Amino acid sequence: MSEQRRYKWVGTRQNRPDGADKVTGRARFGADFNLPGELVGKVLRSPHAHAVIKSIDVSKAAALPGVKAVVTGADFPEQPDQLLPAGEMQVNLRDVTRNVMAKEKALYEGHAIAAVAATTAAVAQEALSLIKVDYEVLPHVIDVQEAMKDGAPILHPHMRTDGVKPAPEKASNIAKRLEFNKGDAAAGFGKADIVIEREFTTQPVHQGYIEPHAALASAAEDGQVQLWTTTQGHFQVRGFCCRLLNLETSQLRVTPSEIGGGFGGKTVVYLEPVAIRLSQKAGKPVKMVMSREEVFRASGPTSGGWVKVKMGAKKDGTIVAADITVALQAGAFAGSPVGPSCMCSMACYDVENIHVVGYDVVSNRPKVAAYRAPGAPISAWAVESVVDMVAQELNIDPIDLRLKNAAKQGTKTHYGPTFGVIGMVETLEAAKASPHYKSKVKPGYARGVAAGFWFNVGADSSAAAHVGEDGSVTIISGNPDIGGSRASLALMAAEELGIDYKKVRPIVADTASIGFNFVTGGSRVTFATGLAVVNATRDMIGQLKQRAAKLWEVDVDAVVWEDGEARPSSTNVGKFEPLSLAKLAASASRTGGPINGHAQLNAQGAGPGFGVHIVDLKVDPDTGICTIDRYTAVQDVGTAIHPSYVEGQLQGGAAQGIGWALNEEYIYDAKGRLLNPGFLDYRMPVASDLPMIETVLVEVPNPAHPYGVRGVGEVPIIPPMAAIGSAIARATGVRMVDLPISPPRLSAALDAATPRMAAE
Amino acid sequence: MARVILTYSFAKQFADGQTEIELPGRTVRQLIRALEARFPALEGHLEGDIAVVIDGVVHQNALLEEVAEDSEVAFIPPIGGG
Amino acid sequence: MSKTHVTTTINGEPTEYLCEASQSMLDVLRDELDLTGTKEGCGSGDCGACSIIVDDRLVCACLMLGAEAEGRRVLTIEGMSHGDKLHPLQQKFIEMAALQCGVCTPGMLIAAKALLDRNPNPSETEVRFGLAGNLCRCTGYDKIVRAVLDVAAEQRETTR
Amino acid sequence: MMEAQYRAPGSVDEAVALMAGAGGKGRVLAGGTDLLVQMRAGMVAPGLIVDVKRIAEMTAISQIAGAWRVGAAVTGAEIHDHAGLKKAWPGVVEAINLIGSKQVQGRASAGGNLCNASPAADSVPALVAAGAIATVQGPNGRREVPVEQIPAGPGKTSLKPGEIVVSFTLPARPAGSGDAYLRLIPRTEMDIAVVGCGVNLTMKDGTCTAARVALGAVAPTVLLVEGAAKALVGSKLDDKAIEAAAAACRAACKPIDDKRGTIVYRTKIAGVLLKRAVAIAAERARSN
Repeated sequence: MSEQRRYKWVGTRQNRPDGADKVTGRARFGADFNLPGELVGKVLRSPHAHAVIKSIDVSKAAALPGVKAVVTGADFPEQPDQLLPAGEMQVNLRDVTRNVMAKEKALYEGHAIAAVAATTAAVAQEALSLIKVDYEVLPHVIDVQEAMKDGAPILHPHMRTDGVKPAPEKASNIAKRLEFNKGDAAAGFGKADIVIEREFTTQPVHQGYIEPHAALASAAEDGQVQLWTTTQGHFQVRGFCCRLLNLETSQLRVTPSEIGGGFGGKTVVYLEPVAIRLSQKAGKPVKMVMSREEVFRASGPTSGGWVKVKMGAKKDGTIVAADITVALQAGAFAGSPVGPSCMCSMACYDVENIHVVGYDVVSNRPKVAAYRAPGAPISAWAVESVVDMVAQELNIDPIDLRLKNAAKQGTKTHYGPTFGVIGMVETLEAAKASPHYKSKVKPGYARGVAAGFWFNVGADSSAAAHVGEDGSVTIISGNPDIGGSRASLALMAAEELGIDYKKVRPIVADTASIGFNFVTGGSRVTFATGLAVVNATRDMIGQLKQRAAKLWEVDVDAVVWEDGEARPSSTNVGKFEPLSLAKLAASASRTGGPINGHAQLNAQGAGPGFGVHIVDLKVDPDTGICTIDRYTAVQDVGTAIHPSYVEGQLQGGAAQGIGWALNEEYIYDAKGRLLNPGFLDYRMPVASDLPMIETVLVEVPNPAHPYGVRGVGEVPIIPPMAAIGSAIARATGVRMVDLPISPPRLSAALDAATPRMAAE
Repeated sequence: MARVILTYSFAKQFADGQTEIELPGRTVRQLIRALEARFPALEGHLEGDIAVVIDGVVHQNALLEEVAEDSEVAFIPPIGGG
Repeated sequence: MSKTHVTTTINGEPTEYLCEASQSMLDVLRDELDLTGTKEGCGSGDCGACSIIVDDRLVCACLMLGAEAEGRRVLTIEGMSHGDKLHPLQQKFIEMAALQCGVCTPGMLIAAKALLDRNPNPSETEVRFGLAGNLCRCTGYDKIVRAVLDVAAEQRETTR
Repeated sequence: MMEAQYRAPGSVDEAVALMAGAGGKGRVLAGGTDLLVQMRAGMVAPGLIVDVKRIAEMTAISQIAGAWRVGAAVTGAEIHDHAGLKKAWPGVVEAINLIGSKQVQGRASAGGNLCNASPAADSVPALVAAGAIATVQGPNGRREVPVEQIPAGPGKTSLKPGEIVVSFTLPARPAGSGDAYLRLIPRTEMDIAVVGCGVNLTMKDGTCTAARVALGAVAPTVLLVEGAAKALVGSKLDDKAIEAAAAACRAACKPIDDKRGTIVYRTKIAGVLLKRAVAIAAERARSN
């Protein structure tokens, strides 16, 4: 903590630059943009989980007065069946275009089939009802294990399981098989004193951002297109839309609105290409906003999964072997986060023998999208539960057991690389030393602990820094601010410049106003875009020093930048009054023109993060209701640039994990229709469900960043499920293996464990 | 010689099951070329949808990055994030 | 199509508008009056993003017809500050980082104001239940609850 | 597409006349917390919306000879703030106050909750346990109906075409009476009852002399469980009597498996809530 004071601004809790806009309703989110003469676009969605689209007759809808355009899958050009770069993403464009608008088949209930643009919402709605779709309903499959079975309804007749040698000839819903190995798991189990084996499941959960998807497109007759949309990455939106609609990137300018939450779910396109296509056909701007129901039915939740864990340990607590199988639902198209799920599963631990197999499985559900540490929470739910079972069985404190097996510098992971400097041990020790863990568990309550790991990412960022005529500074970058990144970027720029934070104004620029920026995702912005901002600011400082050198007629090496002004590097240089930013700005025109700085980079070296969560809860044995009394999230956060927003990431991630653990799930009927597409029955935590969420920020600076930044947003969603499951196991003696641990499910499990009560 | 590491299934599919291979190369691209020369089946599979970990540091897209004599270079599935 | 003519008071200003009988107050605010600070998160009263105060009662604008505002007093987020001075809750939300993405914030602030207007001395539990109708997916509510409790404490201090 | 009309009459007579004139296309708007959601979802498309919140009789709370009369359109928030009603019928007030969030409380009414005819409506088991009588007015004048006779099935009522629920009357009852309502929801707020249980007791010298028990969300309509009441009346609310009442509740359940709960769970919880609600009602009865 004392180290933090090295900085004047970094590590302080300043008001965010967009604060006033966001507390007064001024800030404009996706649905808040309008253009004169805009039309309302609406989507017709499949009522079937799986059906061949034999024909679509839009003639009546198109003839309805007020309808200006209708589009179907035929309006979107076919795309190659191969992975291609779109922006910086690798995607199968054949699948992306089909997810945006179905072609030959509807693959899930809610799949977009057609869309209309009309003068009013009511006309658009009526037009949808006039579109006649001739479906041939096919058998469907929802569950991941069912989808893997022989004889399951096949979603894609061309799909063969990748990663299997020899290549299979038969079509399968298993898109890919992955395998990781370290040592010899079978031999490892031979050395174990205890072996525990369990199967776990999770249900798909939605990111649950409060702001629905929204887009406003304006296509001009000359081919130029403007788009306003709520997204985690407007450059990604540009990339996808240009690919799907055969536009040049220079023809499409995308302006991001303020974004009302994303958590990974706003890194792909849904409405955007449709709004553009409708606008192109109608010759007018088209605005589209999803209803909450559409958000649930048609935008990506994360995978549900099935995980089998076998773990062996010696009496002293040494974990000697783990064998893990992970099967994740990808939704209707291949591409679940099964890779990271497999890799993260045992990443917290230094274990000699590890074998992990993963399956990427399609089924008749909406295509999954990223959600905070994609895939990791699912395998961690299983692995961390089993680690807790080992601790229980051996009567070892769960943090001590983890310390005994903790990954550290030099640990070779099961997926290949050897860890450099990491903070798992420090995080466990901080958890052990936390006021929460040191406190006694209240009578009637029980305590659970679990850990989590995420890689974090860097990737492409661009930034610019401009000095205004009065010496105030504008920082321009291209990442939508989803949780306070303007503040953290401005803090780093102010620190570099040595000027007041309030003199630095950070701006989120559109795709035409700054170079490429990868999505706001993977907790990369403060790290990677932060690095770009620091470099752009340093570039600008270099110029400021040059201007001072010119004015003083000295060599530029004789000028230093300190506390917001150019100073002679020593008395030998000569006696010069320091030149402030304001003074240098005032004379800029006479010393060489405007003073700007730029930087572009592919940031490498995002340091991995570890988290440990502690929960105290009680279970009402009569109802199966869990009440969380105390919760602490401990995490290795690198340097907390703005501690409040770092704490906020830990608290928000923990809350989402608590929802995942206790109540959130997609519920389907026998026909494959989603039964709970709303906030009433998709039960995200409300304020009265939660206690305060205490945080412990373990600051192990990341050497790859000038301020030691490490991504912090992913890790906190990983530990909550197993921490809660373990606390419940310790409270009741019943180990839950299926999420969510909803009251009916827990009650049934408790009753099954005590047959006498059930018989009553 | 850098130590190149492939995941188990990737190695089984394309590299005769070899997960650790000592190879000459001063950049990631040189290592990829050397790998492809030894395992022709690998061609085209190392420059697309893959992350590269050089001495414990994850690179989302790496091609020209320099690697040291004793570097460990692992090719792993790509990593996104929320 | 015959529209309903409504005369009402919004954020202290006498306001007139025409609306369709089935048009919600939320749609009137956003589409007819350009008061887009009030957000739509669900349209079914389950998220609280469209919270407004009508005649001193907290309601969801999506669950009220525009026509019902006749003769009422409506407060939206746009009317919460006074001139160039933010309401203490607005100021505290900024200072304590009680928002991340900010889309639930207008509704959350209106609900918090309604809570403190009726109960200047709420317990943490009362704040949590008072804001239970407002979903926030980013913050885990911790900093929001703390900000509201802080404002309440400060206001008690100043009125003492 | 037919665009709806909106009217806000000042009297019940006027409202009834408007409904009669709408030829079955009229819908009463009280709090609107169900109606607007249904309109948005396209489930209903009324030709006429009759807003009853400007009718004095439907928005007033009054006491007449020990009985309480509560207008059908009085909002939950107003009921919450009414100290007299809260003291007399804490269970009924709690039940009404459990309908939705603070925002919903600012609008929702017991009349709307009843007429929406959800088996899971929170206010209804409490009103049924209280022995509340609904005053209903229609084209053929006024009639008094016990609340339990109004729901006819999910989304259906026994109201005749054009009839409006005007108010509820909560009867006067002897000293030593108390009521309670409990529901089970997975979260702590913002949920629909998985099971609801209303209990209304009168105690004299430690013995239960009168009881009414009602259950919600365990059958197509809210149930008045007479077997449970019988088990309690005449007892000292000992464990045996309460267990017998809980067993009667479980036996009365005819629930379904759905996204909110299972048959097994709902049946079990009906017994659990009965026990807990009896304990609260008895405590209130003793201190009254």
